[in-house]
Amino acid sequence: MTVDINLENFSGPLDLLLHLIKSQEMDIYDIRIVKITEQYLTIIDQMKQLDLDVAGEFLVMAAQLIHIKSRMLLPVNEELAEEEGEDPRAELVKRLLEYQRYKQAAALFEQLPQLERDVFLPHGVFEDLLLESPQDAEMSISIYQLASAFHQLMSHVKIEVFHEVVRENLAVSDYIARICRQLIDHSRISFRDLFHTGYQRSELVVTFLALLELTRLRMVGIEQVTTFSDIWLMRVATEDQLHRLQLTGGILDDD
Amino acid sequence: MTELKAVIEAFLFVAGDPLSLDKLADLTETDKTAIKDLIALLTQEYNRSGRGIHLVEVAGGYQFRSDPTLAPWLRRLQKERVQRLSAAALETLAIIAYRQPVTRAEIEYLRGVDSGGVMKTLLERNLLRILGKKDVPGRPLLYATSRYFLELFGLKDLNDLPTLKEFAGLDPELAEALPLEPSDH
Amino acid sequence: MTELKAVIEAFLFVAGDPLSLDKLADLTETDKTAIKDLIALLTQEYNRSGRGIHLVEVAGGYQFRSDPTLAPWLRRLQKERVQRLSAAALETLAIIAYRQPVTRAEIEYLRGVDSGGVMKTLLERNLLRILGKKDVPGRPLLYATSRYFLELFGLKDLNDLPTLKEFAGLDPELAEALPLEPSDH
Repeated sequence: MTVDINLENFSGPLDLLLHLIKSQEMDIYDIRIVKITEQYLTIIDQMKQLDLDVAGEFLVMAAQLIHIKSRMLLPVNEELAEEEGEDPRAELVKRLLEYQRYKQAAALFEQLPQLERDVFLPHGVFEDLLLESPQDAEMSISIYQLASAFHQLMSHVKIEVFHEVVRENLAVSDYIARICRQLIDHSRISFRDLFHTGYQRSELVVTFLALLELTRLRMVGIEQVTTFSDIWLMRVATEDQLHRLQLTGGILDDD
Repeated sequence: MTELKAVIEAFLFVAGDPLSLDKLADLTETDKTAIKDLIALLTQEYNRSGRGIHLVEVAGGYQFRSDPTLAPWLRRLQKERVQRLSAAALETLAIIAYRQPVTRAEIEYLRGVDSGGVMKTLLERNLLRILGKKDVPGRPLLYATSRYFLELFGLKDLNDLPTLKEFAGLDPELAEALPLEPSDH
Repeated sequence: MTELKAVIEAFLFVAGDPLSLDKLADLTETDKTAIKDLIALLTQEYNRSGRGIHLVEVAGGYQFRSDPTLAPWLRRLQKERVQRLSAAALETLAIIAYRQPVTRAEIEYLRGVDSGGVMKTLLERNLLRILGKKDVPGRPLLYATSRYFLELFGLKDLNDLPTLKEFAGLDPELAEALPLEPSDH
């Protein structure tokens, strides 16, 4: 049998099995297990020969197929049959049928008109929808968002806990100058980029104060598209103003 | 009465999110039957051919949406490319939609593959919600589809999911496994 | 031609912001005179009495807006807009949920910022309760989440709160970053 099958095209072993069954025009209720097992193993072998990673799930299924095959090949022993119940293929058939059903459902979903792909809402509205909005609850946050917020925070704190603390005298003006320099180069900077990961807490605070000052002076605008998305700083000042601020560290002569 | 129709039209336009009959009744201090009639009238007016905006029933409410046949034009206004749901994501979503509430283990048994990554993506895209924990050893989390899932696919409610009739007749046991009662949202 | 009118209607609806003639000509690959005529037609249709949405020329472009005379009605909706928790509030609530009972100092240590204002908001919104005082010098107040917090998130009790480990299970990368023991400071 020639196989030109790429496992990556299959979402899992059940998907691959379904494909084999269909391409052999077999009846799903009466799978010729010997033939299917053989084909399945050939594919796995070829993948291995090509040095391609075969996901563990595909190997688990291979073992299950071999097990079913061996049970099918055993002479029918009535006692055993009673003990082990029905057809050795039964569970697999059930799983395949069920899987097939969801695969079909997925195909139907794909055809439904999807927001932002086929159907559009006024801009802005759509982004809001990304937050869970149960109609009668006054708040729209999912438990997942809550847990992720905690997780994110914890992963930041961890880094900081092991940070060596050196006391420094930090001047807001130095950080104003620093932000100005960045704004001269870029008209838009992400809020996140402003805070270097190596910064200590005091540096974070001073950077933030510098940013507040620049906002107060209306040298930068701050923009956030949706509630939790990245915050952006937009250059509002002219380059000339920024150069002056950079020199004076936040003191703007009257103009 | 004309006035009230205009008010409903404006509410739907301004709200953006789907508004339910209850909500509209509340906002307009009118009884629901009257509103239903006016919504039917508006729907008729909007869903005529030659209109670019349609009035649709979705996620338990009513909402203005663009006509799907105009999508090729409207995509021009799109700033970023939409991330399409992968085959794996759609498959997982289908299982959760038809079997909710389900645990991760049940999903993985049905799909035959590890589904942690896909489920994380679906959670991040707010297509799932967590319904608590299942009362079995280990107390695994129970997953269901969110209201936004209905909105994304333009479904009225969970009863509006495509019916899988081809397979429903085959195996009574499997058909039973399909809980299709409307869920609480 | 009807098609083009629908396309323009949909573009104006989806854009939200005013679209200029030039922009519309560009998007529809049509000359401006034709568009102008269609806009005139649409304006006529929308600005009839009994409509809640008007098509107006504004800021060098065209835009759908609600009929100004309906403002008293529409303000009702604005007032009821879903309140959203700010990122800061969410973060603080998350700390309290997972670490309860905690003192304000502990929260501020974790967040690295003063959290008095946020905590006040959370208390006002009934998401927190005060559990008493901690038996340490200064006897600071101990905070925990309220009953309403559970209701809001659909949790039976605090054991229902998903552990970070359960989410980490969805994503192996997360597992490494976990979890931090309560820090003494």
